[in-house]
Amino acid sequence: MKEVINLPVKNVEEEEYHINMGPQHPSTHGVLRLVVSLQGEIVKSLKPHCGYIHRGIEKMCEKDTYPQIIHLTDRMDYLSAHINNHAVCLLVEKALEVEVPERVKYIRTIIDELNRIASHQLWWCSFGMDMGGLTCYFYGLRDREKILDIFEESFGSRLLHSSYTPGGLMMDIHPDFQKNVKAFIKYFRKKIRDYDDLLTGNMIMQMRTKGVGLLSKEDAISYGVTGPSGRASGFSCDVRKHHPYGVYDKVDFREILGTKGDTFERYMMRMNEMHESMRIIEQLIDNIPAGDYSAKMKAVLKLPAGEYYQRVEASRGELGVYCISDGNKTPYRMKFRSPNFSNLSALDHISRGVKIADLVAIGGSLDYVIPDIDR
Amino acid sequence: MNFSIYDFTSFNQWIDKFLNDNLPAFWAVAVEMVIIGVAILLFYALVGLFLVYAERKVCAFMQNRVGPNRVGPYGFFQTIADFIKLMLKELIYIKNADQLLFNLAPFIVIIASFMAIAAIPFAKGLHAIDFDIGVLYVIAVSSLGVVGILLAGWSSNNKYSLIGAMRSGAQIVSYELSVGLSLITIIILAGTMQFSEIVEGQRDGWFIFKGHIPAFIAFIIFLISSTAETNRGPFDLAEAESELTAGFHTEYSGIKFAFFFLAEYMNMFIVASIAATVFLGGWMPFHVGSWAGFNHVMDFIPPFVWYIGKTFFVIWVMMWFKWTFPRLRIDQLLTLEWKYLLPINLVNILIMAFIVLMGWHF
Amino acid sequence: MTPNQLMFAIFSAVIIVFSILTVTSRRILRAATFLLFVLVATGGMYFLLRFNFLAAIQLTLYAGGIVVLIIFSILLTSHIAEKLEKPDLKKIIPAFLVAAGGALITIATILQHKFPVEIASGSERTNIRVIAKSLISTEKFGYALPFEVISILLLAAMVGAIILAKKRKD
Amino acid sequence: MNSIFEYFADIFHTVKSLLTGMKVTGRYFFSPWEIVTQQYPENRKTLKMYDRFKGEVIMPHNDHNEHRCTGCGICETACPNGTIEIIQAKIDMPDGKKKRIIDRHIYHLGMCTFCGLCIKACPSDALAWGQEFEHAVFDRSKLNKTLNQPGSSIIKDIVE
Repeated sequence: MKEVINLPVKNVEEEEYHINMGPQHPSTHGVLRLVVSLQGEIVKSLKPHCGYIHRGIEKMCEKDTYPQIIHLTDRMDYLSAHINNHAVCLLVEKALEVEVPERVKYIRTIIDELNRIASHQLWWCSFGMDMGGLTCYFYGLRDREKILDIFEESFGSRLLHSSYTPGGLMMDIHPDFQKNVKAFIKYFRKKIRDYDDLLTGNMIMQMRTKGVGLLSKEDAISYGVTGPSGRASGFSCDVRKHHPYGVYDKVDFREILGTKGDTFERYMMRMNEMHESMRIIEQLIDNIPAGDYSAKMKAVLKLPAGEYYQRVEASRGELGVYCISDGNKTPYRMKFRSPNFSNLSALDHISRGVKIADLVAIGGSLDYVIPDIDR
Repeated sequence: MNFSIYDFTSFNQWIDKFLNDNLPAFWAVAVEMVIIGVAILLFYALVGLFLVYAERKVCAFMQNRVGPNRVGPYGFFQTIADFIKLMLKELIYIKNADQLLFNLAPFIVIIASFMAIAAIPFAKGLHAIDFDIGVLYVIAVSSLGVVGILLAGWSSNNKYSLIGAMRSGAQIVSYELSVGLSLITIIILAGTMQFSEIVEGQRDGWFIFKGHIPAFIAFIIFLISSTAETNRGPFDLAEAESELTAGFHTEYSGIKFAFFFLAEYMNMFIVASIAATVFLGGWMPFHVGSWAGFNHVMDFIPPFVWYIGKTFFVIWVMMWFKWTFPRLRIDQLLTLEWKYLLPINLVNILIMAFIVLMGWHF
Repeated sequence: MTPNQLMFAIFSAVIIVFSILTVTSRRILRAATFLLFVLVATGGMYFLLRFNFLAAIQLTLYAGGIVVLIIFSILLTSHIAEKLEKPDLKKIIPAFLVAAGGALITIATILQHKFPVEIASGSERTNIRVIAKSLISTEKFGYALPFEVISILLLAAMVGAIILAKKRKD
Repeated sequence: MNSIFEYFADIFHTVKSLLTGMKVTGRYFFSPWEIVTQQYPENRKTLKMYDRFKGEVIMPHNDHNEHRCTGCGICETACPNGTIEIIQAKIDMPDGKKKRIIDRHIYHLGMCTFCGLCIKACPSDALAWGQEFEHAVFDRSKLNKTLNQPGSSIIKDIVE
């Protein structure tokens, strides 16, 4: 007998189905596409699809001279633009064996740390937004403006500065720089309490993040997860400590390490890093030595033929610049080891079995910047 | 005719008499219904527009911003501009959607909220229907709105919408319990479900003060669960912006989206008015024991102003919630309801019943 | 025609039209939605009769509860493109005959009853206080015992449902 | 007993943490003087950019409509994006030699990334940063600017 009523037997609870988060989705912070396969609301697996804003920066570097490359690296991880610039500058200086003035080192370190704070502030904004607390966004941006004002006063632009050049700085810091930085730190130490009151201490947020998205130390190492995300798992990977550059060897700061590697630890890493960065700045800001703001460099920089590698601690992890020079004024090959790309690769591993809401929170805690992934 | 802003009863009777004198009975009733309908519709639209503006201003001030300030003085006409824009916007035709249900869903949502507003007393005598089951009626009608959300989510043929609808279903069905139970706590104290009698019972003190701690707990539970029932943050899982883009109304555009939008704000207004009426004395002025002078000054403020003031205070608290807290996860949402709100509520009812039995309330 | 008669006509028309649509619609969620209209219109009918309590309960339980539950389960199980198969004539005819027979019996029974022309003033009967008192009264015509029995039954059903749901997991 | 205590401790901590959060937003709600928004078109008159603000590349001219650009083209090569285009003209010098001078210094603002390499590279300090930031136009071709003003000439003391 033929069944008359063919009641559908498909059950969404049991059936696995896919949703495309992105390329246009509020929680992917850019044009990243995550193909998430779900069972009900549980994430079974996900596949990141990158490359929506691939601009060929590595290839473009091959036709640019070394000072010109600087302004391209700004546009990878635009939130830690200065730190990216620093990597290329250090690479060129290392290859040319130029000793940069002490003043430059101090200024670069201070600016890097300011940049790190600004980047973490923006991360805090967007993490709060991912969790659904929209007010966080405005508090974070409000305080970030102060840093951007400091940058603008000295270097003329707010986000992409290109103010480092191989051998030094494009221009000296503004006479008010020290005063403003000190004022900012005083201001931010007060305002960061808002952050803790609003989000860190909030029970809803803690319940949503504690024990979610666990990344073990072994996995962090094998996926190459660096920066605050890696350190949350206990992977001691701070380039500033292990391979100091700038004046990091002269300042006293803590490498903050977590143990559990869940979303909350990754959150706390960045919150603590902001405090730590402020400590570093406080130690340096009064001791900037007088001197030239740039070493004497040749008009045309030609790196001796060979291979060079330089790493720095960007705000999201270890940024490596690998360069093969054939002795010309342009590099033969330039390769960036961007932190976000490696951090993103762990997303599938740590978000299996969590809910969609947790996936968004984990994504926020990994803090990926899509232009850095796609380059 | 004796018109007074303190008592609309005689005004209403005058209209009724006027119509019945001049028209046959059937048409008198019909005209009365039309007048009430138009009045409520106007009020509905105005309050909806104002609430959208108020929400933007409130959240702006909480976020160190100015908020809308371009259209009209202090951006007061911003929502009207938005409304015109939404009216003129193209209604996107969703190819594989179930057109009938897709178009029906916003109406179900808005009709449900429209029906609920009929039973709310705005001031003395300003009351469309005074049911003897007023509170139960409002609970019953407001439970219809979820059907619209479920239909919208399913018929859009969009996975985000479907997830949003499923979340919303689980959420509203479970939080209705808490809303009902927390109202029952006060019904025990008031001894009636009729709104006019509930308000009248608060002449000598609002129920939130009369009922000691249980009434206060019931008020808090009502605030939390009604925030959840109206799908507002931090319980806005059905439209969780950062997870599901816009949840159940992802595919809606133009005026159909405006219906959802308006209904959300009106639902907020309705639950706030219920909270104001049941817990905070409705249009009753605030009186303190034997301070005759103070009480007299309070009496001078018209009842409608009292009602609107209390309602907007509750709405402001709900906005405060939304712009402070991060969103809950679906399992936490259900844990909150079934593990915390419901047991506390049940115990609370028992305590309240005990207090009423012993006559310990004021 | 009085307003009440007009409303009665509207409600009856809604009930009849949407009942037919409910059984003839081949999209299952549409059928559920039409059922919602039928139940809401029935609730309206109760309001018309001034059975306010019953009307509110009708809205809460049937429209707000059962239909939501039905829609919710349809949401979980069916896809938007699915349509029920068209039933063949062999099955329509007996179904129609059974339905018509049932309707005939009901109508015949109703017509036997003589309806009083006046609406009973009935404030006593529909008063919410009376309903509440008789619900918890232990005297004659009191419903305390059935009320408790039903609550035990519901509790048992709930426990059973939880056990069933738990079993399926492992 | 312990679990009951925990249950209520949980509620207490949650409520406390939520109230702490509400205190923050509530405080800002009642302190409108902390608003940080700049009301842009209204504050145009008082809005002052920092001295070093990189708005656009300009070529300063003095009162006699003279600039310092020799048209050497170093900025053109220094630019990573091809933003600058130098069009040279040849003029006859009094001593009979032909000399190349600048005809048009074309600056494509739409392509500029404001890296400042052209300004740094210029040997005669002819280029500088302008403070203008309202660059929005309806037509993209308006972004192609000629930096040297019509009829301008080079300041005499600039030696190539």
